[in-house]
Amino acid sequence: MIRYELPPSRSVDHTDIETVLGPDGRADPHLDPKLDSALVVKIYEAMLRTRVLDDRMLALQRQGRVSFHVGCKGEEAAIIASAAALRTEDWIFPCYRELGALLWRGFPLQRYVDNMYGNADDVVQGRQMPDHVTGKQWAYASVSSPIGTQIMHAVGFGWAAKLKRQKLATAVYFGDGATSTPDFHTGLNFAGVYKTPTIFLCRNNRWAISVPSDKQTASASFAAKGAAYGVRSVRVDGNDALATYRAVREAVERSHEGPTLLELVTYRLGGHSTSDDPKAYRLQEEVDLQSKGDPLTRLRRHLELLGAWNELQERRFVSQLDSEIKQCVEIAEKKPAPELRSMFDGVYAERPWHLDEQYELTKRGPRPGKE
Amino acid sequence: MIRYELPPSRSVDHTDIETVLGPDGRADPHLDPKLDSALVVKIYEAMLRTRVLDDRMLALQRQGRVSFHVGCKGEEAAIIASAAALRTEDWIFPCYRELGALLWRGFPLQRYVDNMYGNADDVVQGRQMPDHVTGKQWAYASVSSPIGTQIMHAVGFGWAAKLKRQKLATAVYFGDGATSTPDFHTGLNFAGVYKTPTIFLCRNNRWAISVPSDKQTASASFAAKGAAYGVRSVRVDGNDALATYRAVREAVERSHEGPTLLELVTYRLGGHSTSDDPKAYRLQEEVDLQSKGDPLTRLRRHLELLGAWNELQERRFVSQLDSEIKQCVEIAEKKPAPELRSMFDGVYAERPWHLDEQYELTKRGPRPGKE
Amino acid sequence: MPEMTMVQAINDALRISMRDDERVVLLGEDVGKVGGVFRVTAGLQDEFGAERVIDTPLAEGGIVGASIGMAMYGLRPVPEIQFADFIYPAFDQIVSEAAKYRYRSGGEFGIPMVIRTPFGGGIRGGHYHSQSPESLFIHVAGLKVVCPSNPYDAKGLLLSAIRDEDPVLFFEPKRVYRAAKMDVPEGDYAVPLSKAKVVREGAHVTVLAWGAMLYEAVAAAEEVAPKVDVEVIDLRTLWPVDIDTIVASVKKTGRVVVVHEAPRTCGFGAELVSLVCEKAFLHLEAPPVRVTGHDTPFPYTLENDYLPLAHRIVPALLETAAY
Amino acid sequence: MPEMTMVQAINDALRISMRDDERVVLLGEDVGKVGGVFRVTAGLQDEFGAERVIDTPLAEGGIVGASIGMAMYGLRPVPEIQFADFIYPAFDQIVSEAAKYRYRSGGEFGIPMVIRTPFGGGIRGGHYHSQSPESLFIHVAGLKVVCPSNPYDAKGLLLSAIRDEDPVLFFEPKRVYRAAKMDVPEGDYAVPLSKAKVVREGAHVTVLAWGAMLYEAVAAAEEVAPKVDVEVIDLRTLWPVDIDTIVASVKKTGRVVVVHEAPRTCGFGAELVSLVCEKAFLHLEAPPVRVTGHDTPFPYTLENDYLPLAHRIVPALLETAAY
Ligand SMILES: Cc1ncc(C[n+]2csc(CCOP(=O)(O)OP(=O)(O)O)c2C)c(N)n1
Ligand SMILES: Cc1ncc(C[n+]2csc(CCOP(=O)(O)OP(=O)(O)O)c2C)c(N)n1
Ligand SMILES: [Mg+2]
Ligand SMILES: [Mg+2]
Repeated sequence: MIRYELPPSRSVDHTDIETVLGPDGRADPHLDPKLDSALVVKIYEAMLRTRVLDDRMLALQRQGRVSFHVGCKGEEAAIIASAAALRTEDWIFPCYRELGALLWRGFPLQRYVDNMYGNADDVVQGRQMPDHVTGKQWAYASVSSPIGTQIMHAVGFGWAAKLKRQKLATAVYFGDGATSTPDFHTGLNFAGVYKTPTIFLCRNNRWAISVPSDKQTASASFAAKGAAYGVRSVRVDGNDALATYRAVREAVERSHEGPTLLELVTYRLGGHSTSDDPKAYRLQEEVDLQSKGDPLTRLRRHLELLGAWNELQERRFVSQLDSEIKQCVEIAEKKPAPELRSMFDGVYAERPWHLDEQYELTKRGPRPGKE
Repeated sequence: MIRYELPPSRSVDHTDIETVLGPDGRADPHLDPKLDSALVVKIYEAMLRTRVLDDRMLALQRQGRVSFHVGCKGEEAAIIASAAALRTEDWIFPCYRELGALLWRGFPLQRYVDNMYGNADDVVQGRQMPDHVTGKQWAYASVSSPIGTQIMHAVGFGWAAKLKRQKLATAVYFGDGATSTPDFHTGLNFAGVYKTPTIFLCRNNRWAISVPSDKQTASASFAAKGAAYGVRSVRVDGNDALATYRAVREAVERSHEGPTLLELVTYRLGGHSTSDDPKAYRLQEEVDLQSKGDPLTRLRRHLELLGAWNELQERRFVSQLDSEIKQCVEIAEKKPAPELRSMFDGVYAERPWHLDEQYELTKRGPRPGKE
Repeated sequence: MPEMTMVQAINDALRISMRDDERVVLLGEDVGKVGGVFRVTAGLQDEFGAERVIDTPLAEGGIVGASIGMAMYGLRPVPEIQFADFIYPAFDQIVSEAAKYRYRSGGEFGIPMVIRTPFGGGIRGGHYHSQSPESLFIHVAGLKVVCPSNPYDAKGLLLSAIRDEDPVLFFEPKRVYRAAKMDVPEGDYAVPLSKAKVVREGAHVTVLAWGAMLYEAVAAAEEVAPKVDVEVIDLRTLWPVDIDTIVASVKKTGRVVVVHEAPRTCGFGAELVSLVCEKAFLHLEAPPVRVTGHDTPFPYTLENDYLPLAHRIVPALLETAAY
Repeated sequence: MPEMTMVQAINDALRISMRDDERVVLLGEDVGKVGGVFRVTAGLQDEFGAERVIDTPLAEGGIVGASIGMAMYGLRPVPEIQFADFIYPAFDQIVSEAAKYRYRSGGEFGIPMVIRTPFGGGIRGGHYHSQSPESLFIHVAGLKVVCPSNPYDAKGLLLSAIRDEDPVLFFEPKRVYRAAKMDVPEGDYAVPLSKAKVVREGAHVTVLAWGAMLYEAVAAAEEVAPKVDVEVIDLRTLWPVDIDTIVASVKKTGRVVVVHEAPRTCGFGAELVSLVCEKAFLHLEAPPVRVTGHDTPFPYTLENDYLPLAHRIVPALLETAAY
C-alpha cells in the first residue's frame, strides 16, 4: 500500500489511506482492481466530461446566462469512479456535486442543461436552482440544498429494500462539512443498528465553503467516525479512481452484511460554487500543491502507460463534447419558461382548492414584467 | 482493575470498564481515590436520601397526591458520586434524573417538594411538571423534558467561561438514549473542536424507556463514541461510587485541556417514570440480577468494612429523613396554587401588550372549576 | 358494532392497513415491544413482526428521515412521534424534505407517509407533554394536517391518510384517547380527508373546533342553548380545510368563534378568521372571535386556565351573539 | 453622515456592540475568516479575534444551542444562520429551549441572544435560499421577531436587539442587502423594538409590510396615488407588534392590505387580519386583504410570479378602495 502524502497544513489524517495509483501512474499490483481497460477509459472520459462541463457552466454563469453553478473540479474520481463501481440496481442519493454520477448513468445532457436554465423542459420545471436535478429513471434521488438531509433517505430506502428482501445498496454522497449535521449522526446510527445496505460516501474535499476540515471535527479522520456506530469504515484516496472504485466495489459486495462508511480524501480545486471566491480564505499555494494530485492527471498518466489514451483522443473528446454542449445550450436558451400552472401543480398529488384559487388569481394577472 | 461482569444479554460492552469497589466491598488499592471516610459517608447518605425520597414520591404518586415522578433508583452512585467530584464552581446541566446532584449541592428539600406540587412557592411557579426544577444558586441549570438539548448548553456555557478565562467545568448528564440525539453529536463535536471544559456524563442505565441500549447503537460501547470527536473517553462502573468519583475528578482536573466523555455503566432498577410499567418489556430476572449490583449495597459494604456505617445509623438516617419529608409534604400540600398572573409573567423580561390583554381577560373570568 | 376508545380505534385502523397493504410499516420510539407509551400500537409487533413494527433509536429526525426514504422506495411508513412536543428534531426533515419532495422532483417522487403524534393538553403534562403545534405545519406547503375528535373519525381518517399520496401529520388528541367509547364499525371504511362535519346545527353562531376542544365547544353550545343557537363544526382535516362547509355555515349564522388549544398568535385560528373575512365578510354581523390557548409556554398547575375550556367559550358565544 | 448599504449598517452595528460590550460574541458558519457569505461580518474577526468571531462546524442546532449556553453564562451571543432556509435544524433549540428558558426556570435564566439570518426571495435562490419563515417563530411564545427594511433601521434595531434581554430572531431581507445606500449615523443609536413606522401617510387604505416587500408596497402606493391615498406602515418589529400604530391607522382608513413574501396560509398576515378584526371591526369598510407568497415551495424561474410584488399589490389596493 502506497501512502499518498497529503499536505500537513490542513490535514486531519492520522490514519492510513488506501491508494492504488502511484505518482508514476502505475497501479499497486496487490490492490489493483484489474478493471477492463475499456472501463477505465470510460471512467476517465466521464471524469473529463464533468471537468469540461464545469468549465463551460462557469463561463455561462460569468456571462450571466445561467445564474448559478456548483461544480466538482478536483473531485471527479471520488464521484465518477464510485458511481462506476455501483450496480444498476443500486440507488444514488446525491449531495449537489454529483452530476457526474448521474451522467455516468445515462442522464441526457440536454436534460441537464435544461435544468441549468430552469426552462419548460427542466425535469423539475424550473422550481429549483440550477444543478438541482432528479433522475428517478436512473435511480438517482432529488438534489436539495440542505446539507445532510439525503443521508437519512438513503438509509430508509436501503432499509425498505432489505425488509422487502430486495438486494440493492444505496450510496449516499455528502461532504466533510455534512459530517457535523444531525443527519450524518442519525443516518450512521440507524444504519449500524439495522444493518442497512448503505454506502456512505464522504467526499472529504477539505473545505466546507470557508471552513477547513480540521475545524469541522477533532476526530483523527472522518473514517474514524464509523466506529461510533459500529459501522465498517475505510479511508480511501479519493483522487485515485482505481482505489475509489475498489473500495466502493467492496462496500457494494458487502452491503448485504451492512453499511460501510468511506472517506474519500480529495480536494475542492474550485470555489464552493459560482457564488464563492476562495481567495478570501485560502492560499493559492495550497491549491497549487493540491493541483498536483489532480485525479484526471493521475488517471490519464495510468491510461497513457497502458497505451489506452493519448493527447489526440483527449482533444477529439473535448471538441466533440464542446459542440454537444453548445448545441444543448442553444436549444435550452430558446425554450420558454415553465408555464404558470407548473408553479401551483405538484405541491400535492392533486391540486387543492386554495391552490386553484391562487392559480386563477395569478393567471388573471397582471403578470410581472421582466426585471 | 477488577472487571465488573455485566449480564451478557443486554450488554453492549466490548471494552474495559473501570471499577474500584470489589464485590467484597474492598477498594482496589491502585485505583482507590482514597477519599476521607467522612466524605464517603456523606456520599452514601446522599445516595440513601435519594433512594428514600424516590420511594416516598412514588408512594405519593400512587396515592394521587402528586401527578408524576421520575426517579433514579439504581443510578445513585452515577449521579451523586459524580456530583461530589465536581468543584463548587463547576456547573451542572441535568437531564431529569439528577435531583440527587442538586440536593447534594444544598438545594432545600422543601423547595423540591414544592416543585413536586407545583404550588405558589415552586421555584418554577408550577409552570413545569414535577421534578423539573432549576437551581441557579447551586450552579444547576433548568431541567427540561426534551432529551439531549441540555448537552449543547453545557458546551456553550463552558466555552463562554473559557473565552472569559474563568476556570470552571460544566458537567452534563444524559442517558444512553440521548446519545442518539442530534445534540449529543453536535455537543461532542463542538467540544472536541473548541476544547471546551465539558464533562459528558452518559448514564448508561441500559434502557431508554423500553428500548435496550444495544438497540440504541451498534457501537461497541458508548464510551467508544468519544473517538469520533477526538474527545477523551472512559468507561466507568457507574454503580461504583468510588470509581465514578475517581473518573469524574480526573475529568475535572483535565477540563482545562478539554472535554471528557464518561460512560457510567449502571442500571435503571425502577420504571422509566411513574407513567411506565417495565414489566411490559423486560424480565424480572434481569432486574433481580441487576439488583445484586445495587450501588447502595456496594458502597455500604465498603463503609461497613471501614467501620464507618452500620445498621443503626442507617435506620436513624432514614427515620429522620422520613419525618423531614413528611413535614415538607404537609407544608407543600397546604400552599396555594401559583397566582394567575404567574402564568402570563416571565414569558419575556417584560410583559408585552398581548399578554397583558390575555391576563386581564382571564382574570375577569370565569375561572375553571376544580376538575 | 364494537365499542372502542380512540386508542383502540387507531390501533384497529393500523391493523387493518397493515393486513391490507404489505407496504405499511410502523416505526418510532417504543412503538414495538411495548406498543407505544399510550399503547396505541399494542399487539401489532406480535402480529406483524419486528420488521414492520420497529423500535427505533431516540431520534425523531431519523424516524421521519428514514420514513421518507422508505416512502421513496415504495413503502407506506407510519412513523410515530411519541409526543407532538418532540417533533421539532424532525422539523427539518418534515419541512425541508417531506413537504417539498414531490414538487422539487418535478413529481418524480411522492412521499406518502403519515406522521402520527399525540398532542394537546389536559393530562397535566406541562410544557413538553401538552403542545398543539398544528399551525406550524399548516403554514408549510405540501403537508396535510388531520385531527380526529372521536374514535369513529380517528379510524376512518387514519385509513384515508395512510392511503393518501402525500405526507400527512396526524394529530391525536391524547385527552380523548381513553376518555370515551363509541361504536366503531369493524373492518375497513373511510372518513374522507378535507371534509368537515357539522356536529351540532344552529342558527346564530358558528363554532370551529377540532380534537379535544370540540367537546368543550359542544358543552358551551349546550350551556348557552336556551339563549343562543350554536352550530358546531368539527374540522377533522385542518389543511386543506373544508372551506365550503365553513363558509356555508358562516353565511347562515353571520358569527364565528374559533376554538383551539394552541397559542393564539399565528395559530390556525388566525387563518380561519382571515378566510372567513375573505369569503364571507358581508355576511358577518360580528367580528370573528378566537378562544385559544395563551401566548405562553404550556403551564402545569394552571392548565385549566390555559386551555380554552367551556367556561371561556361560553362568554365568547354570548358576547358574539349579542354583538 | 456616511452612506451605507444594509450590509454595511449591520456590520457597523455589530462592531459598535462588540466594542461597547465585551460580552458580545458572533458565531456561525463562515462568519469569521471570510466574513460571512454575504460579507455582513467582514473585518470583525480581524478586529475582535477568532474567539469572539467564531467559525463553527456545520450544525445550526449547535450554533444556537451553544449560544444558549453562552447566554446563560452571561455573554450576549449573536449567532448567524447562513440562510433562514437552514434554520430548521436549530428549530428544536430555538422553540423548545431558548423560547421557554426564562419561563420554565421561574425567571432564573434569561437567554439574551440575537439570531441573525438573511431571508426572503428575489435573488434567484429557489426553494432553499428564499424562504420567509417568520410566522413559525411568531407563533412560539417567548421569542421576539424583528425585520428591518432599510440600513438605518437595520443598525438601530440590531443595536436594540442585542441589548434586549430576550431571544430575538433578526430577519435580514437579503434582496435589500446591497440594493440601496442611505445616510446612516456613525456611532451608537437605537431604533426601539415594537415600534412600527408610518413611511407614507394616506387616508384611504392601510398597507402593512416589512422587509423587502415594503418597497413594493410603496411603489404600489405611488402607482395608485392619483386615485387612492395609501398609508404604508413598516412594521419593523413583527412580534410583539406595534398594535397601536396599526389600529390607529386602520381606524382612520377603514381598509387594510397586508403584504408578505411567506406563503399565505398561516402566515403573519393571517394574524394581522385577525388582530385588525378584533380591534377595529366596526371601522372596517372592506374585508382585510392579504397579498402574499403562494402556498407552494419557493420557485426558481417564476419567482416574480410568486412574490407579492407591486404588480399584485396595485389591484388589491384598487379593489379594496372601491369595495
Ligand atoms: C443545513 C445547511 N446549513 C448551511 C448550508 C449552507 N452551505 C451550503 S454548502 C455548505 C458547506 C458544505 O460543505 P461540505 O459538506 O464539506 O460539502 P462540499 O460543499 O465541500 O462538497 C454550507 C455551509 C446548507 N446548505 N445547509
Ligand atoms: C426529543 C425527545 N424525544 C422523545 C422523548 C420521550 N422520552 C422521554 S425519556 C425517553 C428515553 C430516554 O432514555 P435515556 O436517554 O436512556 O435516559 P433515561 O431515561 O434512561 O435516564 C424518551 C424517549 C423526549 N423526552 N424527548
Ligand atoms: Mg467539503
Ligand atoms: Mg437510559
